[in-house]
Amino acid sequence: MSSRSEAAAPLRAAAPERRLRYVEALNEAVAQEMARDPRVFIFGLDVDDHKGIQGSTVGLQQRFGRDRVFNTPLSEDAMTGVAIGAAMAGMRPIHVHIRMDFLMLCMNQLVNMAAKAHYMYGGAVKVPLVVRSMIGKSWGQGAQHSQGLHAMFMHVPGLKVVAPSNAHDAKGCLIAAIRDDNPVIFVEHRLLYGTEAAVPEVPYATPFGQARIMGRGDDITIVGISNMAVECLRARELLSAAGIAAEIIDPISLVPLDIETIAASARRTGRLLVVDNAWMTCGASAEIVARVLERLGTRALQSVGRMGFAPTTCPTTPALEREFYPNPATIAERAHLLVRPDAPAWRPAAEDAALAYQLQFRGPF
Amino acid sequence: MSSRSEAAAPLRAAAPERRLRYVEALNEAVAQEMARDPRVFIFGLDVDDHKGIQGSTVGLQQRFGRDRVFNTPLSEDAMTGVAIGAAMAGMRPIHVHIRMDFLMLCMNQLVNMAAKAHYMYGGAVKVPLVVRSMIGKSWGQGAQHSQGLHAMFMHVPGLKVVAPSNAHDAKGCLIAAIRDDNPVIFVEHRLLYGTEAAVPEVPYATPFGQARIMGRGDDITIVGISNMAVECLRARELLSAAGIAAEIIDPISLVPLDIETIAASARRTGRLLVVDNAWMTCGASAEIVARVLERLGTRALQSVGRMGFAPTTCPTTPALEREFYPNPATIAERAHLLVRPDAPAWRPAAEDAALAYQLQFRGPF
Amino acid sequence: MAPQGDVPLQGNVDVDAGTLERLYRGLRRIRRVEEEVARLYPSDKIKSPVHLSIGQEAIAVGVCDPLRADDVVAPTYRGHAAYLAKGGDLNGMMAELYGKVGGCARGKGGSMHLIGMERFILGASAVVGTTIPLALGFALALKREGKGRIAVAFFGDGATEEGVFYESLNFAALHRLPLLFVCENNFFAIHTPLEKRWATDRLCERVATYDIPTTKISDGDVIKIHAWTTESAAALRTGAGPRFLECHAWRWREHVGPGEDYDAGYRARADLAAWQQNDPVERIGGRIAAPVRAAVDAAIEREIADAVAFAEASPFPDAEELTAHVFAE
Amino acid sequence: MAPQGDVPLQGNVDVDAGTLERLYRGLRRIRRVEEEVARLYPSDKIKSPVHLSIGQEAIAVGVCDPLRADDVVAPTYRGHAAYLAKGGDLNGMMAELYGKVGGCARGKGGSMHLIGMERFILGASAVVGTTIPLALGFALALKREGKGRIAVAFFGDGATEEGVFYESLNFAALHRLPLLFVCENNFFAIHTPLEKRWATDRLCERVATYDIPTTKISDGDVIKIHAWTTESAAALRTGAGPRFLECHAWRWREHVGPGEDYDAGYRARADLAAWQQNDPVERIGGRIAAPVRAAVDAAIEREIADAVAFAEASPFPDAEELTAHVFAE
Ligand SMILES: Cc1ncc(C[n+]2csc(CCOP(=O)(O)OP(=O)(O)O)c2C)c(N)n1
Ligand SMILES: Cc1ncc(C[n+]2csc(CCOP(=O)(O)OP(=O)(O)O)c2C)c(N)n1
Ligand SMILES: [Mg+2]
Ligand SMILES: [Mg+2]
Repeated sequence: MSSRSEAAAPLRAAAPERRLRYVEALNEAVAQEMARDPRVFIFGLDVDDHKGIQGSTVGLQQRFGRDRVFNTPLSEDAMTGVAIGAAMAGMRPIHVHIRMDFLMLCMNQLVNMAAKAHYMYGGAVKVPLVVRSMIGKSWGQGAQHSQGLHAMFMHVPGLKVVAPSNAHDAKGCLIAAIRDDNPVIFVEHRLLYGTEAAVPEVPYATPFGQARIMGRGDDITIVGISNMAVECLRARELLSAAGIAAEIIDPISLVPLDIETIAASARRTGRLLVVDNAWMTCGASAEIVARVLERLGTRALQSVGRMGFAPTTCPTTPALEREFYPNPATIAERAHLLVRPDAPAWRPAAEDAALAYQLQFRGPF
Repeated sequence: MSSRSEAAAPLRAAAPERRLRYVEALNEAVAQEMARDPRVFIFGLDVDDHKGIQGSTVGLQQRFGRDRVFNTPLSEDAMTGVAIGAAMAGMRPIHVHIRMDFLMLCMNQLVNMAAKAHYMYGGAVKVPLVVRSMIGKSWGQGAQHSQGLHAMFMHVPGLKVVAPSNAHDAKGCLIAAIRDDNPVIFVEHRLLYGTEAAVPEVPYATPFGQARIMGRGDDITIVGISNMAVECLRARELLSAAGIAAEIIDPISLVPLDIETIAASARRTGRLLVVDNAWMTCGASAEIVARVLERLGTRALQSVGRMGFAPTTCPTTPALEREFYPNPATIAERAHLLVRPDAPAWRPAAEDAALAYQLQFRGPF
Repeated sequence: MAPQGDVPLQGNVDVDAGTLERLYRGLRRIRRVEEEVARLYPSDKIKSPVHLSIGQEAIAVGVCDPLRADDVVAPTYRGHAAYLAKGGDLNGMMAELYGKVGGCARGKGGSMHLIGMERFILGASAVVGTTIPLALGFALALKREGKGRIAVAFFGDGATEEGVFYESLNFAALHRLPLLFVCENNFFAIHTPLEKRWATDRLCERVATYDIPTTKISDGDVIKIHAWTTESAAALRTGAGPRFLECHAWRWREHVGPGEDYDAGYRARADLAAWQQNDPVERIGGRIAAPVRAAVDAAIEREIADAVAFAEASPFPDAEELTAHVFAE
Repeated sequence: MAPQGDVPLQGNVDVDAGTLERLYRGLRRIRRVEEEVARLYPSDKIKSPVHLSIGQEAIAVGVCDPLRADDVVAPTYRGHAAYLAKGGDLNGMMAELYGKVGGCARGKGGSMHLIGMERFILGASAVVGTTIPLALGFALALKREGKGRIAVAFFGDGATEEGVFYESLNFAALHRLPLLFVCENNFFAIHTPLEKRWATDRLCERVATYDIPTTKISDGDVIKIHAWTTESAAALRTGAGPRFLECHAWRWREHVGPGEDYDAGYRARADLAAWQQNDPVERIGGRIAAPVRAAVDAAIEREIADAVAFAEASPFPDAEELTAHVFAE
């Protein structure tokens, strides 16, 4: 699980697992589904250029042709309508956006049409649509290239929302999203693109509504969304040095949300911390905290907490951006406070916090 | 407070209070501010036609001229940009939308520009903008004319959000919004337009971030948002028949949110129910529940609950629309369950529930 | 100046007797259905706001008659006419207006969200302009399918002010999609006249700059509309790119609801009178032999009576329907 | 076919010596500042992505030189050129790129969000097209003010595909706003050429259908751009409605970042060579007396060195700045 514990892990007898980067996993998911199902197509700004959405669409046009892999004008609103119309006609579009922030240009189509069509028309149409959208972070992305806006989509009935935190789930979720008969908002964090995980070559669908416990522990339940799942795992390492065993849960899909797994864990540990890659107000973290407490009763838990973006616009300068996001050290510190409210204040040592960044999640999946 | 208790209220010695309908209060607020401040202007689809946004803009063009009161093309996105640009130039625009659902067409301008400009430009510009938006309900408004989407705006730092529930606060909040140097999303519920309250003629600003306790009680704290505040008052009447004293709180402004008043009340009553005119997932109700429990600690409350739109698209047929919204009877039933979880199930009698609809909030303000 | 790409109509277009009768039946049927809706309205049996097309029927009928059954149309919230003209089920429409489970959207959509996928009628939207790009997406699928099917997007003059309209024109032309753009220009968006919304009325000329051939028909002549569609549809089936039609029309009644509102003062009753002079129902009806016309009329009345009876008899949806269809299974 | 409303430029436009020197200084200054930014880039001192205008300087300089100090410009995220040409503070820009509190946006905005309200430079946006209607709103305020001030909206070819562009054209023309629309057509949006994005290149013709006079300048000649702006600005100050300019240009470097990317294969180095032949910095520079030119150059180098020193010396913002400016007080 961690760089440290791994060193001690027993060698496996099985064949060496195949490892892929997150972008490669996305690419493979699309390629396999396009090969399987001629109705699948992928389009959006920059999908067919030489950079191919950081590699996630590279080679697809050569393989599947210009009719099924194509660039568009800068017209997010109409292009989303095109995707919805094509989906209603029986095709299975994947619409790619290099920043989630740009979804604000097609909210009308997503909220007023995609989310509602199946219901509003009494079941007469389906909208099997995947909207891939990237969250930016670091190096001056700033106010308009960094937003995690999944809460807005979670708010509206009729949309599914998934935010896989590793290459394995990226492939499985994208395949599941493509096969799903509903619009799925697919959230990809830019900093995850380079991360590797074991990714089986055979196509597989990661079921929505099933959270993954990424690390067991009895002292506190920490839910991490999107790349915050990874940051939470790092925090877990730091906490273990302080003798605190944190259970880390990656919900993977936010709609549907596997509240059972989260609530069961929180009931056992008695403490819940939700760490989101987004603002907290009316965010996924508010929803998870409220839903767990409604379900378990307030008295079931000793303490709850939320972390997310600072309640401010994202600044470009690294001096402030650093303070904008939760990180392993601040997560560990907060968890420590929830577990030992009366203990003296504790922070992980700076060098441990730095070391934590070497950790990558390696399963089990 | 209620039609019943009112009959017994002592006659006042003071001059009879002036009563206005909600739309008249809005109209007066705009007229007074336009007279006071030449930078104020109001525009949007249908503001200058004979219906004048249900009366709320009638007469303004005659009085202030076509330069300051004008209709627009159907171009929500650009018109919002126009409002923001004019605001940056020092004007104080009021942009009117006859349905909140249409804000989905200008989310880019509201979220990526209006909310962020002051911060992203290091304080160099201000965006004193009011966005009036109406929530529809009843009589077949359906999927795309009924949404209360305030949670999406609450989510984004830099936007203020207010949802006055009566004519008095409508006037005061609109004046405050016009004078505010920030973008304010102003939420108006269609069914409130005809309701009357005491509205002083003199201009006054209702301070944001100050909730109002609309009715005192010791057994449960019920927070009602927008017209749900009125429904909650009706539920309070019904509950009082069952011997339950509910404290009803209207937050009035959602950003900033007066969490102190809500938390203090909930701490005293030990129970919190939040009733929103919106979906619950990642909604204002989730936020209020989470924030109160973070603040007080989970153990401080015996029970919490949320009510809002059914987790579905809004249907047109009254047979289903009826089930879509919380109403005084369902609110009372839920509150009863939270207060007396072990008592036999209770529902208000149908005729009492019908009678409750005669109730209007009459202050104190 | 004639805009580039303009498609002029031949001087004297006309149609054969069979077509004439179909056109009459189509016009009269829409007129009478909507009059019936208006008549029923005060009874409170209709459960959603209605945007009547009375006076504008020629566009839907002229465009839909030449279409193949498997062609696709995307109507607007003012969509009764297009729904009916494309063969939408009248029972399903009436029950939908009644909010009954027998409605084409099971009572969940109402008048603004009619749908008839079995007749390739896309669902309408209450948000102006929203369905234009949907029709584009459908047309993209039809192009890939390669069976010569085409799509039609209907929209009002107001919708052409929304940015999505231009984005859609560009994409349709870029991909040479088999799509007819049909603008129903009734001069008003709710109560606001064109002068307050359009910088100029050079719409066709503008659309032509996308290399989309355009035509403007200002007299509401159903025969001309029919001829344009016949010719355009044939061209599109063999791979010609999209085409654009602007049709002037007059909405006889108020924007929403069953009545008239000339007393409101935003437009003149004299204009109504001029358009009524030219009423296509009467003009085409006058060219049909009286007994034939009487038989058509009678059949329409029976169909309407049946539809009303169907709607009355259909139950309201059960409470469980509330949460059905949020997600497709 | 010449589109209606086209504003032809006089055959031989030219400028006086003082203007020539100002133009040279403006061109050279932007060129050198951006070269310096590119040089510094690998040092990791620049703290946000940079979209360089190298090769496109003539548009910003030709448009901004004739403006009054109190006229307003709205640059894009590729905005260093317009910011500098309109008189934006170089120290503030450099410190902004460094993420320092002395930056024009206190380090919170970075290269994509330069602002200089004291010089009436509106803040730029990283979302393409977003600032076009903002310029409109500013122009509306200027029109009400009635002092003859005008506004300029800069945007790329890609931005003209966004619906908001057409909504903006319509509104500007409808209200006869004092606004110049300036399209910097560099043929690419990131790596995607016009052919994949534009159904036709009849952009000027399309804009003209709003009764907005249009001009297209294809050779990047700063003198022509200057002449167009001089004439257009004068017209706007006396109440003429908006005007539109499309300028061809070549982005010499990669879309974002300091380098070249001709090896990527999406465009040819030969095209670069052609545009470099025509480099306005050299063309105008060649018309300036050598000693004058040398003095100008030297002053620019000093200014740049000072700005870099300023940026280096300026501190990063304190942590408390994180939550300052969320709301205006
Ligand atoms: C995006 C949007 N903005 C505003 C409205 C409110 N509205 C409903 S109908 C209408 C007028 C539309 O005019 P037009 O497109 O000409 O169609 P018509 O009603 O004349 O058939 C408006 C503004 C809406 N439904 N959607
Ligand atoms: C609305 C939006 N869509 C997509 C992007 C991603 N993007 C950034 S720059 C760019 C190209 C814009 O091209 P153009 O307007 O021609 O300007 P140029 O970069 O050529 O100066 C794109 C697509 C964006 N920033 N905003
Ligand atoms: Mg119209
Ligand atoms: Mg470009």
